[in-house]
Amino acid sequence: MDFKDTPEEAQFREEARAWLTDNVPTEAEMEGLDFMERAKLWQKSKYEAGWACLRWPKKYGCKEATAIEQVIWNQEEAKFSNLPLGVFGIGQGMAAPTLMTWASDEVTDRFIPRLASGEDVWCQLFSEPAGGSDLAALRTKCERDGDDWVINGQKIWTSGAHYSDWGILVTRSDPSVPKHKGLTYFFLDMKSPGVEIKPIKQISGDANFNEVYFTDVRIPDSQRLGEVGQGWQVSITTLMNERASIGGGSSPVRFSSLFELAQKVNIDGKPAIEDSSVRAKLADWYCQESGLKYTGYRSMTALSQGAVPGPENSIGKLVGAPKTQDMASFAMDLLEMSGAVWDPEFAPEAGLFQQAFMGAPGGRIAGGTDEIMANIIAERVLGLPQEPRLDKGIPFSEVPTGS
Amino acid sequence: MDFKDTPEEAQFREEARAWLTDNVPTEAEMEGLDFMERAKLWQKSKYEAGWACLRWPKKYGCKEATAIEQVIWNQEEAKFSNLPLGVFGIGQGMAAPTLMTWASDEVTDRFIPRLASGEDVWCQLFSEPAGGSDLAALRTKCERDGDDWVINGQKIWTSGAHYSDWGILVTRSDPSVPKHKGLTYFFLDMKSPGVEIKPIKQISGDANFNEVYFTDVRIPDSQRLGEVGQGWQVSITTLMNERASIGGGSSPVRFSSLFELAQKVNIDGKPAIEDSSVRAKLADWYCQESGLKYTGYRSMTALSQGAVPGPENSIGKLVGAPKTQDMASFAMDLLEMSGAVWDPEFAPEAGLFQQAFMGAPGGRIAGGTDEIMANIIAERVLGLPQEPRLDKGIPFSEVPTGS
Amino acid sequence: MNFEFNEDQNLLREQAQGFLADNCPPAAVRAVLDGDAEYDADLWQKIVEMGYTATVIPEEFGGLGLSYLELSVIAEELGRVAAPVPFSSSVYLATEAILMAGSQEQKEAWLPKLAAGEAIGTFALSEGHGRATAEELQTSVSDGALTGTKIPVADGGIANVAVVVASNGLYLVDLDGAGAERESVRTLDFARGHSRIDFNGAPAEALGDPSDGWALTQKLLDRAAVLFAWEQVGGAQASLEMAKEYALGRYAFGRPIASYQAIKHKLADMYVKNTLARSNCYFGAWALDTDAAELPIAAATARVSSTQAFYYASKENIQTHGGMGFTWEFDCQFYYRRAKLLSVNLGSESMWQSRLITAVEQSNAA
Amino acid sequence: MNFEFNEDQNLLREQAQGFLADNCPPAAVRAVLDGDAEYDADLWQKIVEMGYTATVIPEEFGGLGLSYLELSVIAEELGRVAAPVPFSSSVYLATEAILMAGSQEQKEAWLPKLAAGEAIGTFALSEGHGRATAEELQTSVSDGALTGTKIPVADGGIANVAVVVASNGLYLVDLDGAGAERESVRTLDFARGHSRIDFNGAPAEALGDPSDGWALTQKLLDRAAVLFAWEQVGGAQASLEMAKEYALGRYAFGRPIASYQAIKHKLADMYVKNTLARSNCYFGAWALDTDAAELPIAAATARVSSTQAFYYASKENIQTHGGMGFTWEFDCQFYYRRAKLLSVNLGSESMWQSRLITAVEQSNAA
Repeated sequence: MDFKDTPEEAQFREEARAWLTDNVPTEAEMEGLDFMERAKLWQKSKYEAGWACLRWPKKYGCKEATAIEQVIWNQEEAKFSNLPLGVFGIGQGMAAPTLMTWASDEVTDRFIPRLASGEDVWCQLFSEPAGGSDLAALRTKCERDGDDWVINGQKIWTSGAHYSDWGILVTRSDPSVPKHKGLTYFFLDMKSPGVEIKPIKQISGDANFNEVYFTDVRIPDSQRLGEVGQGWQVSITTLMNERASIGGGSSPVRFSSLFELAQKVNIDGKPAIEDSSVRAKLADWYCQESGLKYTGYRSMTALSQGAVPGPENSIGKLVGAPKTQDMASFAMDLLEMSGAVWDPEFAPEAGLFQQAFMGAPGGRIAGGTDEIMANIIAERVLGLPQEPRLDKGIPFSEVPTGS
Repeated sequence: MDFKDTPEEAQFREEARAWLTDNVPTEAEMEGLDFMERAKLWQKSKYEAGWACLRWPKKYGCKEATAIEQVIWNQEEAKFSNLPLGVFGIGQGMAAPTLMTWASDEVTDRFIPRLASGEDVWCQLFSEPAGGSDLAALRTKCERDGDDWVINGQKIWTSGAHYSDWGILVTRSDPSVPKHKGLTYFFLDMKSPGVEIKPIKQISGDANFNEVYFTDVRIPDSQRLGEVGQGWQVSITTLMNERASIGGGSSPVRFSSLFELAQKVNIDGKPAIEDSSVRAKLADWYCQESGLKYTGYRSMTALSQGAVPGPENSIGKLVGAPKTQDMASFAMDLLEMSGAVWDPEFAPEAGLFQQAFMGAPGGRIAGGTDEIMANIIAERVLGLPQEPRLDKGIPFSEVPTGS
Repeated sequence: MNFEFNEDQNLLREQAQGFLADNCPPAAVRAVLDGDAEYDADLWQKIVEMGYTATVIPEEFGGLGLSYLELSVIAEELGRVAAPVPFSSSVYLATEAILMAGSQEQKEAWLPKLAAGEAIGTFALSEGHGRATAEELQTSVSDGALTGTKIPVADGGIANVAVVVASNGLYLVDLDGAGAERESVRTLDFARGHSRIDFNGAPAEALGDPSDGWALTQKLLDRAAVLFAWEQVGGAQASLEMAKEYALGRYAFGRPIASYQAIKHKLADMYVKNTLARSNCYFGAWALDTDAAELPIAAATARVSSTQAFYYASKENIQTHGGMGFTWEFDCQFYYRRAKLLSVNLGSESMWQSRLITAVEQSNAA
Repeated sequence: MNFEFNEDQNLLREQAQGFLADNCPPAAVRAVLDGDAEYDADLWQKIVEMGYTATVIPEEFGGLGLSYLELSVIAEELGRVAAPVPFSSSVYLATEAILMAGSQEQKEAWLPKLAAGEAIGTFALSEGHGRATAEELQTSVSDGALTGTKIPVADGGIANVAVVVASNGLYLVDLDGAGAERESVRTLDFARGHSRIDFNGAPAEALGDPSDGWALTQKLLDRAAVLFAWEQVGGAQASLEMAKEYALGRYAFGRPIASYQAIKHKLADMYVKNTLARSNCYFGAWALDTDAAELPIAAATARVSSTQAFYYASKENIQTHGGMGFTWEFDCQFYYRRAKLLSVNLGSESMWQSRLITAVEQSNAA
């Protein structure tokens, strides 16, 4: 048991690190570029050198690398803090595998290289206001009209809709059959007439998501993926490729930030870190963070040995999200009467704790609520049975909706 | 807002207190008597003076008192610590109201006065091994044979079965109809041939409950309560009369016991009570205890104003039972390496904490699990819907049982 | 046993609910949250007209001379609607301090104004991060002039008078007078203004004996804690009701999410915490009203359990709402922000846990 | 990244599982629980024959010279079956102390015996209630003779040699020699014997420099904590598996109770706590095996999370079993008793929380 790479992994890491050292642009080189321009510049540079989308087939100009090589690349790339990452995540992580599985060669030959090189940005149009955890309860309608389909409805929680070129979209083609059987899947040009995008303001003040409205939007039938009515199976391909998060993900508030805060503020005239109730709380959070970290190491070891990341990785979000909320809340308690003050010049770490507190409710919901994460562990890791399903086998239009 | 009795209540309390002071037997008067003899002696004494079963009708020799008068009596009686109470609880609290509602005058005239005077002890034969929280899933069979019914099956968790004269019993008369419709209710002589009683040893070492086996036990049809197939409705009468617990009930481990312990043992050379993590834990338990206490006061006020105690009183058990477990566990932690030692001459308070720790798992289950208590609050207090019921409307014999 | 509000008090509650439904709908809270105002001045004026600011002030000082039970009812109802007004600062703290420690002259000078809404009061203790102690306070008065900086001061931007805890006593300072400079600071509850106040020789009158300053402050905190706790319980209850309403109407997999045990037990937990907190608040109200020896215990108990209940209910209300819960558009945020604000405004949960055990120790020793 | 047990270690685990399934079925635990014996002597003899007691002892002292990873595997498997044997006392504590601080002579005298099961070892620190400090210890050695009382001493009734923490050093005492009187004390885990030992001038040999006694004790606690944690994780895992098995087979209202979210989420919580604890134990095993500077942090982290995981899993396993769970007849009790015993046997959760933060502080300062 050790923390070392295998010889092959070490060599790969060395190559990656060398290329990154030589090629990561300096701040000067990116001066004047906005976030999207920087992201595209960097993606293109990687693509041209063969370092983009490492695991994709060689025919698209990629390396066909292993899963652990991808992890190693990510680790090394993450060491350069000025790189604008994330913009291509949905396109490369979800849309591309779906296209590779379900689209014609013509489509993949056209789109996959553009996805790899960062020429196109994609978004995912699945969630709906009435859906939530029950994703397949979506209502956005598609109706056939000649060679086109006409789309009407509303999607929600669409990250990056406003800067995306293309989108993947699931719609309901037949409400008279059971929920999962009446769906049809498309990709569409986000600049199509009738697509309207509105940002959603969150309580944290951020607006990371959008609502997307469809009014008589036309999509050519050639942009359908899978058969009519087969949309759920296509969606499964997309969802299975939702990037398995290894380890705990990154939380804005960590043990170390609280530990430092507790050294700085006083309780009854002594540093809070000397107070044993503070120590007990910090110890528990340390144990959780450390447990997630080494769970991640174990997952990486499995990956290194060729395993596929499974539902057990839900643990990171299930533990991490409420922990962030409670830690942020506790940090504000340590500040006592000044805890609620969010002015960055007054609040410690420029308001990190207040910001994290306001962002945490979203963290416990977006990407699967705490409750859904617990269900996933119960059902898919422990093998416990599903809840009784009252919507099974009945026409979607007859499933109770409360409205 | 105050804690005072109304003038009527105060007068009643005064009368009760005066009678108790004059009539509670001294230890000397009870010397040589066993627990049951003491209980019967005291019950008879109360009955003869009209202080037994206060709320029952005058025709049975009782006072027809109000609910709040009953509470006042209980408070005053509880001040005499040497009184052997509890033996008659099931008979007077559950069997008697059921008889009064469902039995003939002949039966009530015969049994109710004996219940009030403590001549007869009753037990309740409802729970079964396969039942648990799903009480109506009981399987003990009754079959008609001439003027009798023949009972075969097994009951469990029967308190006091071994010293009871009579029992109330629910059985299944027809497994071919839905669960709640095929039950029939009886009372029976616990000395009937074919009744076998085995104590159940608990992990605490106590044996407060029994298994009761029925092998061809004969019950005359005259001891049936309600119609054949009406057993569930009769059971509801019994269950509605399960004594509504006002307030938190009594826990073997209270704030005060932990507070005293924390004054006595050291952490790093100083009394544990000076340690702020100990203080934080104790404060939370204090708040829970105090919250339960004053919730009880509010319930008593409602009672005093004529309200009927409702499902909101489940809060006492839901909060109290896990609290006892965690407090007992924490007390052992305060003792550190000696925490597990249960020898009464060495362990503080003669092993109270260890005993409470081993009794607590039963406290979280008997009389309704934590989960059932939470369901009761969710459904009956907050009005949230039941879970989907897969056993509704189908023959009992076809309900999946896993075996 | 008569441990309940009486008929008049219940009538007052009904009246307050009607009044606030009309005058403090969610849109009113949102207007302050979204805008630049430090409070809802119209609502405040109406609250004054209803006499709520005058509740416990004796008639001789222009008040209604009602009891703390009436004030508890109002506090709970204001908490239920997350009212964007300086009621806690002005009534639970400033008014209380003057009632508790003011001279006849001070009472005559300020109580009628506070009752009639001609003045808004506030309380200034914190001087920065961490748990304040008497020894660490930098603010001090010399020759009747106050010097030092207080931050944050709740409603400090709109208050006319402040009760200031200085290192050498408890003082009354006219904020409209000379020597008090205020600068607005933003908290996470945008519906309640807070300020930094720099005192540069502001004229200050001692409240009570200056050598009792810290002891008086502790007593004031106990008294205010009960009323804060009622406001917190009101917010916790509103959060539970919102969550319940939403869970009953929101369907997933063909049935209301309120029928899933994960949600049912979450709401049952809220109910349990809220009920225990409320019952502790009853005891707090009784102790406050009767000035009982149990007040320190009762106040801390009410405060700790209400703080915990409101935090839990406000965050799990958002969670029950799923995606909509963390949008700006929904009102769940009112309570989540307010829960945290109220919990630190009068000292943290762990400060009050510690006070509770201290109070138990003192009560045992007495 | 190679953060996993290797093939040989996995083979060892399989072998241990097979061996314990045959030789430590629930009936074996129950026999000790119900009877008067302090341990299962037959099982112990077989464990010795399997070489488990010899695992990390170097070959020169009659051991197998394997690593702490192998010992971790064995610890987890013993925990999984709640084995009624003095393995933790003899191997994690006594053997470890001699390996860590013993002279060549002491090693030669005791390690071969401990490896071959000719001697059982134990560790004696506690002298009564509360958290022991160096200053409070009454037991002391003078002129090579130990005087004082230790209570409780795990497996003290059957041990042949004790590592004793005295106020003036860490000592090795032959319990079969003169001056050590033992009296059995009952703990809540009837499957593990404990004793009070009165030392009246018992001959005692210093382990290491007596002036380092307390520091050596702390290091020993760190080393043992990792192995205790593995045993705890094994028990926690067994509790989860029992609960899952029962919930799948037990029906209520026409469906398995495992299909109710109240049960599903309870088991998911167990899984989460167990997984975090296990991952921390991996790090602990690595730190122990490499004698890394991180050991104090790794040990405390493993210990705190395993203690919490085992308490939770063992109590909620009973809860999942409903009425049957708290009967003597069912085996849930093995883990509930053992969880508490192991958690206090090496110092409480809160002691280890405190050690963890101290270790972080020391690591930051270094």
